[in-house]
Amino acid sequence: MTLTVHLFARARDLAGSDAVSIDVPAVATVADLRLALTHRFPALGDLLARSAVAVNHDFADDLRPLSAGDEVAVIPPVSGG
Amino acid sequence: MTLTVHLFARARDLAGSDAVSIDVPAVATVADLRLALTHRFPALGDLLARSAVAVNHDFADDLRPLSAGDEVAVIPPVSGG
Amino acid sequence: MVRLTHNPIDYHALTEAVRGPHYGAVALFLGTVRDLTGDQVTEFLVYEAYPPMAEKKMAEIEAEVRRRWTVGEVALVHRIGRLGVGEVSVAVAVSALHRAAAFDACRYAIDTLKELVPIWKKETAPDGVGGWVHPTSELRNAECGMRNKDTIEGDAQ
Amino acid sequence: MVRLTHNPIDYHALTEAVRGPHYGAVALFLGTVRDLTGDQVTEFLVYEAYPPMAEKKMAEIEAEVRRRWTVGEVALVHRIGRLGVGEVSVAVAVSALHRAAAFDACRYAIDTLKELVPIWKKETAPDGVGGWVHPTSELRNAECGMRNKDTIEGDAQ
Repeated sequence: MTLTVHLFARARDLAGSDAVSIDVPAVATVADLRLALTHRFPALGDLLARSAVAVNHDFADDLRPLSAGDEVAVIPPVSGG
Repeated sequence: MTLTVHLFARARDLAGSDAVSIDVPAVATVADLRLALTHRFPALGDLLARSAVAVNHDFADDLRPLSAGDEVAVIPPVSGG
Repeated sequence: MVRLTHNPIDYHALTEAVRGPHYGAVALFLGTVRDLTGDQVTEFLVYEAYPPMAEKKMAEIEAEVRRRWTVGEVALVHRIGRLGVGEVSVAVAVSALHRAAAFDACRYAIDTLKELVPIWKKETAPDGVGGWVHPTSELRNAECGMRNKDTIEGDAQ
Repeated sequence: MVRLTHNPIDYHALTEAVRGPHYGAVALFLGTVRDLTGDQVTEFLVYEAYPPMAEKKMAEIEAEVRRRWTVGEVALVHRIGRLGVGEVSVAVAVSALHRAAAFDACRYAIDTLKELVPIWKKETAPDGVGGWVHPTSELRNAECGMRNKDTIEGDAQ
């Protein structure tokens, strides 16, 4: 399935886009998504490893299954306040 | 010597005055002043026991010597804020 | 900056006065007149101070804050006189580089003010009954969560 | 009440909104743009958010504050977009019966916001150099006193 992944801050700058389409297997987890992102955007590597992934506006661990239609985002370490 | 003692809040209400003249020996401490106040205003008793005495705008313990010209005050438990 | 005032406290101006380009954090505390203390209704309060000593002790609190924390500006203002429900009785504003110092200094200042500064409040209920609040030290030490058990002594008028 | 806004934060209105006759204490925290981070000069900051998630996390913080403490009103507002030195980036206002709850809740809210809410800042120096701030977790956990060692990654333009 194809997921749209939202990117922010330096992750967006490194990927060159604020939203990218990523193909993952029909049965996939956040770990699969991270792998696919790493292959597609090698420059994201270090920052991606330090970033969280959010699914439908909640933080999601690597085991979290993904479904078509999920809103997925890469959340680099935050610096609000 | 004669000292003017300032009284506040319920201590003033009990003494009926916001400043009273109190005679203490020429060599006297805060303890002597407390004793003289107790004799002069028996109604102050309980509250005086719970009150601090200030000399020249600082809290003073019972051993503190008093001098003519000191500004003395009875400070009941405070409730500002 | 420390001050006693008979006028309403303009905490907005006070907060603006402590803000500054070097400081990334501001903490403000306001004490306001509550309508209820436990089940006791308050119609208004009267705050009285021993002014020269109160201002001296407030200045000592500011000095101690500056000794303990790296802060920018510090403002402690207490109102005296008659205050209606909802009015601001005390404001403490502190700016600092970072939030930990701003919070800690602000809290120390109001905690110490409530413990040491010679200011007293008299509560008056709608039926005219009331009295000076002179907390016992046990209650005073038990912190603000226990303030509604403060001793109210005597009946006014 | 939680909100992201592109407009200057009117913290005075926010504080008035949390005040009320039942609450004897109000704590307000303001985060403001500093001109210096260590020896690095800041000319302006840009804050970016992932808005739906940021507002959801802010609402969760308010809910957790209400679960942990007995508070009156809670307001968390974060500004996004470009902010000059001295401007308010975030405001947290909490009213409560007593000061301990107001302080503790206010501090929990800003601490948690800085840890969990998807908002990022980009620093820009007068020479145009700058970058997104993405703290390492060690530094993030070391609290705000260490914020000036945050990692600034990359150069913008």
